[in-house]
Amino acid sequence: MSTLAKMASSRLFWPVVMLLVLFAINLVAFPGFFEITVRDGQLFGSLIDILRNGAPTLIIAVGMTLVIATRGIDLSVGAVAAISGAVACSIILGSPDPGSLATVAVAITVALLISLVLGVWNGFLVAALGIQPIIATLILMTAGRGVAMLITEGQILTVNSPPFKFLGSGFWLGVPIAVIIAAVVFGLAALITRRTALGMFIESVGINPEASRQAGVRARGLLFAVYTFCALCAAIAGLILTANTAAADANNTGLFIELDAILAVVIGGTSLAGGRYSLLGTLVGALVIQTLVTTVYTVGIPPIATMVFKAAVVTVVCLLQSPTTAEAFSGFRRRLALRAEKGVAAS
Amino acid sequence: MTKLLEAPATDRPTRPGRGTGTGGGAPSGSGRRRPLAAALGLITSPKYGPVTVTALLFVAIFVIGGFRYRGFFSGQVFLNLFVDNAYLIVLAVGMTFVILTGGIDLSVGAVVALSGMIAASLLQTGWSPGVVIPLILLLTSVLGLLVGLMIHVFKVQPFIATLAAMFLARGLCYVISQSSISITDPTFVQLAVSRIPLGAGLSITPSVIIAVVVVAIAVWVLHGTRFGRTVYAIGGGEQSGLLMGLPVARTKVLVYVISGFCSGLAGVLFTFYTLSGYPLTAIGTELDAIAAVVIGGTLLTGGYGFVLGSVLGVLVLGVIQTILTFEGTLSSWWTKIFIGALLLVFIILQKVLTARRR
Amino acid sequence: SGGSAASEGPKPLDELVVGFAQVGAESGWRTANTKDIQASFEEAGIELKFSDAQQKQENQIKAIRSYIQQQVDVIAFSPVVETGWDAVLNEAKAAGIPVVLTDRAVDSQDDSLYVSFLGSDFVKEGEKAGQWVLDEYADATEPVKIIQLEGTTGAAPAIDRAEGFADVISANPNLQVVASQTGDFTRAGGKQVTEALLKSNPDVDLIYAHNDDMGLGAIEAIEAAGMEPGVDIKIVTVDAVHDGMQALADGKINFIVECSPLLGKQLIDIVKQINDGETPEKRIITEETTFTQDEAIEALPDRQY
Amino acid sequence: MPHPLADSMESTVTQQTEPVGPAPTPVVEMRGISIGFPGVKALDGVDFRMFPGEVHSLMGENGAGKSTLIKALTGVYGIDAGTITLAGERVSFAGPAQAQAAGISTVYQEVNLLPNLSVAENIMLGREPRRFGGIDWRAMRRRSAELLAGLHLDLDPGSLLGDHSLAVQQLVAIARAIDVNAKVLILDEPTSSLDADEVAELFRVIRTLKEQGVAILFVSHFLDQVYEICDRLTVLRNGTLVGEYLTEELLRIDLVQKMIGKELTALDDLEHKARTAVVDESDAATFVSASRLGRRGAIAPADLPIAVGEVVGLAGLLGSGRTELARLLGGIDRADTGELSIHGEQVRLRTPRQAIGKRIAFSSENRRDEGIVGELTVRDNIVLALQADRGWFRPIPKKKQDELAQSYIQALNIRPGNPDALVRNLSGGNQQKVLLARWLAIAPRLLILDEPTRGIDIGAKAEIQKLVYTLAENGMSVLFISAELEEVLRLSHRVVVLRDRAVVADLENDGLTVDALLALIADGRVASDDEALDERTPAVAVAATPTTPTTTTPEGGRP
Ligand SMILES: Nc1ncnc2c1ncn2[C@@H]1O[C@H](COP(=O)(O)OP(=O)(O)OP(=O)(O)O)[C@@H](O)[C@H]1O
Ligand SMILES: Nc1ncnc2c1ncn2[C@@H]1O[C@H](COP(=O)(O)OP(=O)(O)OP(=O)(O)O)[C@@H](O)[C@H]1O
Ligand SMILES: [Mg+2]
Ligand SMILES: [Mg+2]
Repeated sequence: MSTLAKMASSRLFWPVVMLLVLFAINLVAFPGFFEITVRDGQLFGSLIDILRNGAPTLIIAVGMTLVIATRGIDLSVGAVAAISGAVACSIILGSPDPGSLATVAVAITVALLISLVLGVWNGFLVAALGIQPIIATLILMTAGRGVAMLITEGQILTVNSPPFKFLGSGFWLGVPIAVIIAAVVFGLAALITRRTALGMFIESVGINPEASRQAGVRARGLLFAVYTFCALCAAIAGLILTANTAAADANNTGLFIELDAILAVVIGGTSLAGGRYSLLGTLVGALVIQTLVTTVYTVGIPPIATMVFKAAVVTVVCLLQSPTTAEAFSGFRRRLALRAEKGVAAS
Repeated sequence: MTKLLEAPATDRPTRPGRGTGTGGGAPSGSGRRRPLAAALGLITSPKYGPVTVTALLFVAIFVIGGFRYRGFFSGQVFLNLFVDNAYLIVLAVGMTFVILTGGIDLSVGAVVALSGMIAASLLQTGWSPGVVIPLILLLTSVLGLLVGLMIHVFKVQPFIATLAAMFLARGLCYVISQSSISITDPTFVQLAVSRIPLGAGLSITPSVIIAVVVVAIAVWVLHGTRFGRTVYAIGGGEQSGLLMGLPVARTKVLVYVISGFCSGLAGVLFTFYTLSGYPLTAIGTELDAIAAVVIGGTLLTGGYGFVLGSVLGVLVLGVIQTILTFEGTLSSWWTKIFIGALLLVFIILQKVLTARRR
Repeated sequence: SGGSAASEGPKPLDELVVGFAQVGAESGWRTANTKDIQASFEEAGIELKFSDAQQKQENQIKAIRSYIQQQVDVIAFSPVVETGWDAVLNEAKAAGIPVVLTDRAVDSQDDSLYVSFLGSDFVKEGEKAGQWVLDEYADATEPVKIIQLEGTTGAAPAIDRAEGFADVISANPNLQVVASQTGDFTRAGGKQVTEALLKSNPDVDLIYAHNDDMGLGAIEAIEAAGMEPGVDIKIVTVDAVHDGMQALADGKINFIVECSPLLGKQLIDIVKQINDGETPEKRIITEETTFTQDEAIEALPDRQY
Repeated sequence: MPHPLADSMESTVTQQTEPVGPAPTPVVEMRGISIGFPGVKALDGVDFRMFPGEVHSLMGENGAGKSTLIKALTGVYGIDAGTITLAGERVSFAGPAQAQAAGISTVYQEVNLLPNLSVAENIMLGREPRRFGGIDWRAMRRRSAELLAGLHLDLDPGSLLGDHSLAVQQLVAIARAIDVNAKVLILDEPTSSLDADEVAELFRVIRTLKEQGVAILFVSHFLDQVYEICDRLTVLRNGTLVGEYLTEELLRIDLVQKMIGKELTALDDLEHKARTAVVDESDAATFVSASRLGRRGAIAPADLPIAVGEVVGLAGLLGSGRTELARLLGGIDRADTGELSIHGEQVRLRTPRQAIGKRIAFSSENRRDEGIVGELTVRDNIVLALQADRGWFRPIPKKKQDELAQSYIQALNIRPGNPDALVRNLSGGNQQKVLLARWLAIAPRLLILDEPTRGIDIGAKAEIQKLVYTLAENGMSVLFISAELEEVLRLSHRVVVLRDRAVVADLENDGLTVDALLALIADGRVASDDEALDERTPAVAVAATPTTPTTTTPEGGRP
């Protein structure tokens, strides 16, 4: 009972419950939902799809979690994803040997380096100039997509490069590469922030910037690092998204992904007011969002009702997660217990 | 909990009195200052600085545009900023209330679309505009109320609560109709096409008048009523406001009702503008409204800012758009890059000019 | 200059100014459309004022107003949405500036507001696709399971292509659309939707995608599921962009209905006609065709986009 | 639930005649109040009552539950058990607004006002004068100017509250509270950042209100103030009631004993070791030396050498620039004139981090905004500065962190002693101790303490004073700022006096008296405010005629 109560009081309880409910709905609509088969040495099944398709959102959400923990927000991730995809594809297309590993390595490296520049740019606006994060990153959100389209000239750049495609739809030891990359990014972020003092500094700056400054925390450098990391995450996600269809679509790659990422972070229990963050929560949040998308497809929710369905799920999760609801629940439980006690006394 | 998207430390004047020369040692003795010093003081003051600078920059852009493009520097081009952006002004007014409390409302764009859809579909089935418009305002206010309750009672973060409302409103648009519906109701058409002459060949539309009235009311409410001051109080410190015995709960919910109402009204003005309802309309308009408010000098953390600043913010966005059309040769991507660049130049100038000696 | 061109007789071409308000650059198709128009005007030596509305009707209205103010000779635009143009078009009419619609129509009752509408008929495109399916499965005895990948919910092409298709295939009750889901006109969308739908409907026979890109995404998903696109599952799409044609030539797509973005030449013709004081035809349907695999192999070498 | 102490209390109190005020029934009566937070029982069956026309004090150590009891009364916290009656009527407030409407006016412990609004609004908001349905701004300014004048505060009501120092903000909060026609006025540590003059003003106001029959609850850790103004005391310890007493019948020593539950000796030790030890002030021993260090609009250029092992006190009225000067030394603000040298070597402190690198620690007076990081744990708050100094990639091992936290929790008696508790949930005084621990943890060579004993109970205060004493003995330099002059004198080898944001005197503390200091501080005001000062200084007796300071070194007037 007490462990159950403890679980129920965790911020992650309801999101996890929601995830399970969504799984159950899928299972009803499609009994083979949980089936995972091995086909040509590769894992295959709906759950694997959810993990693979959710990987880009998760990767961005990891970066976003750290940004949000510092009281910031990064709206430019979608544009950065589009730019990195566009850069990589145009390099691969422009090279004489698109299929070679070296070409792809160069393309990926350049794309990631450019994202670092973009991240530093965001960090500069936020940390050095002190512009409010939402506006600072709105600039790159708008202009960045323009830059991506400039690179592709508004066309979809289709590349025929097996090593690049491997990034999006390949498998290693049966596991999709995208999932492995996401796991690595997630693990590294967790390791770096929790095994060093970085996590504490990020939280401290997010909670009370002035007190942190006076305690000697270098908030400025920290903000630079965090925005740069977030842009790097966005670029990695952009590469995966692009490689998934082997085509750079500057218009649509990562469109609205910032909303999904922020939603994942918040469902995971991190407050947009900054401070304490939970990467594990973000993982759950990202899974909830991707499962939601898949559910819409498997259950066959008509496109016109999709948005309403999404609204309902988000609302329900938020309401269940609310401290008010928790209080109401515990009050109810107490009253039940009281009644039970009285019953015992009466008998 | 409710403070969203807080600016970094440098944005928040924690100890503004220190080392600025304003607010100096002898507040009582600060008599007449020289006009230049006064102007400088206005620019660097934490309260009026951003708005003043925004106004100056707006004028500067307008003048530069006038030199660069033929026919730009005219009264009608200026008035068209209001004609074309009346709905955005109303949206920005509602958004200002919300942001002043430290919240945010992402649903406004979708609600604009929704009220357009409701208007178009009801008018199509023969309802009278006299019923339809109040009904829309009522419905969007109720939506705002629900969002407000979700935020206040259930402590859901505004970003998320309004995101859910955005999904809902957009979803309802599709449910009403997937395709666009045109409006042929004579009253609406009349309101859409009629022009109010101001003399000298200048004219405005009824929407502009409505927007101006909304702005005037908002200014009065924010600066002249207890409700308005409580809005600022919540942005300054919700906990403190609560301990001071201010009606925090009611006010916090009400700002979302106001934002809902303004979105509904903006939606109606938008239908005057486009004479149709279309489920995909006004996507991303919430970002325009937020940008306008922030450019107008309101802090996203709440507590500091003015409605008139937000109006200026809308005008700035409008003038950027006007420059784009006058430029007339930009390809799609350069258009985006150009918007971003102008925004950047603007914000950096604003920042540099309001920067206070540290 | 001014809108009085018609009354003053033809102007030399290099004095003509045409304002074009484009929807945006939301797809490769649209970009090809923009490029073609810009190139055609350059070739014809007519000045083109171009504005990009970023998919927003209000921006387009602003652009048209600004063209009226700048007193261009002709205004051309691809409406973001069909409705709501009466006010601004009336202003253009009052200023005496002729308006040409490209690509998409407006639903105004008053058809004197524009001179001509040049563009495809989306419903007809859907019908063409449906007709091919109808013919292909003319003698099917068992139900044929179809998945439809819709365009962006609410977009006119998506609605019309679905409508035309549904109309035609209703002739054969064996043709069943078992799932219809939006893929937002993107490859990634097409891939993800197909991936999920293939899990719950593994025995699907045909996929009808509202554009090539979603079809290309579907191909990826089908291949990943270990099936052969074009054989195990047939694919019909609309647009005929280069990548789509390539896939058709490779046999991964079975049939494409063309929707040509190359409106530049025809638009120039209309502008010239107006300048010469002639009245162009009210409705000009773009010259479009359909492609099978063989036709695609033949056409591919000189495809421009 | 009757409290175990209830009976004994009856005997100590009820038979005594009500000391002041004619009304026989209590205006506030709380019975059996219990409040629990996760992990702590903040109040356990506490009884409390107040009579009209009395000044009542709530006494207890840090974390005893004083603030919680107040918040229970005004509806900020819901109570788990117990009843509250107001003027004979059962009440249960859902929030401070209701309590205020019912006639309870409160100044909470941390200044809870709105920095983004004007002073006038902060005073009047919620009951502003109206005109034509809107706020009557003019009347509002006029009224608040009157109220401020009532506290002898010369302040533009239109100025932003955030532009003023904490002390001024505290006065504004008081002005707000006394404006209401309240039956009950609650002041939770209102004098923590006020100097003697301001306290005198406040007491004058309190006396007036008391005469009007208002019941006043006054919480303070300053025993002198309590004994001066209060009629009765209620003592809490660890969330339980110890008893209710008449002030005049309870000896201070007994009160302290009741509060802490044991006898206090630390303080006496110190008192006897008068500050006579002479510090080596040769150049070699000077740790840090500021020369002509200043900042425009904040503090006039000032000289300030501090020797190794020396405690330098800063004295001055509020707004005299003590904090400003200290901030320059701590690297919080950048100096725009003058130089700073450490061991003779010239340095520039651009950020707090650089100062920390030089082992200079600055503990801010504004603990809520500039000190604690509320959502972090006690442990994280303690190691924060040390960790920041080491850099992020050299994390302090978990075990080391625990040891560190545990040792300071013990040394400073931080309660609750759980290193995983969120600092936000600690009582004000305990938060201050955590802050102190943070700075001690970096083993500073110069420790700048701006109001370190604010809000700290008498026992802890003595501990901190002893700590400062010992640290200095062991070679640490300390810059000590406190509104309490006795404390400054008790600890400092030297006292630097500021006025109008300039250093006006630098005195050797050999036999320096509070009177002499006060005279020096008040110099210039004495002439006009002579009588006022005379009866206004409660904590210390002031000579009617100012003694001229011996070593005045005027550094120019206002910057
Ligand atoms: N919101 C809260 N959550 C958890 N614990 C709390 C909370 N508020 C107070 N406490 C705990 O309740 C106890 C009493 O705190 P309170 O603030 O009433 O002390 P106090 O007597 O006012 O002390 P001080 O003199 O330091 O102000 C403390 O142990 C504190 O940690
Ligand atoms: N009586 C007053 N009237 C107006 N402003 C005041 C007054 N007292 C202080 N201030 C404000 O306080 C600020 C300087 O206070 P500062 O904190 O430096 O002084 P201090 O000597 O440290 O005093 P304390 O810490 O006790 O407030 C200035 O910004 C000034 O505007
Ligand atoms: Mg307290
Ligand atoms: Mg001070």
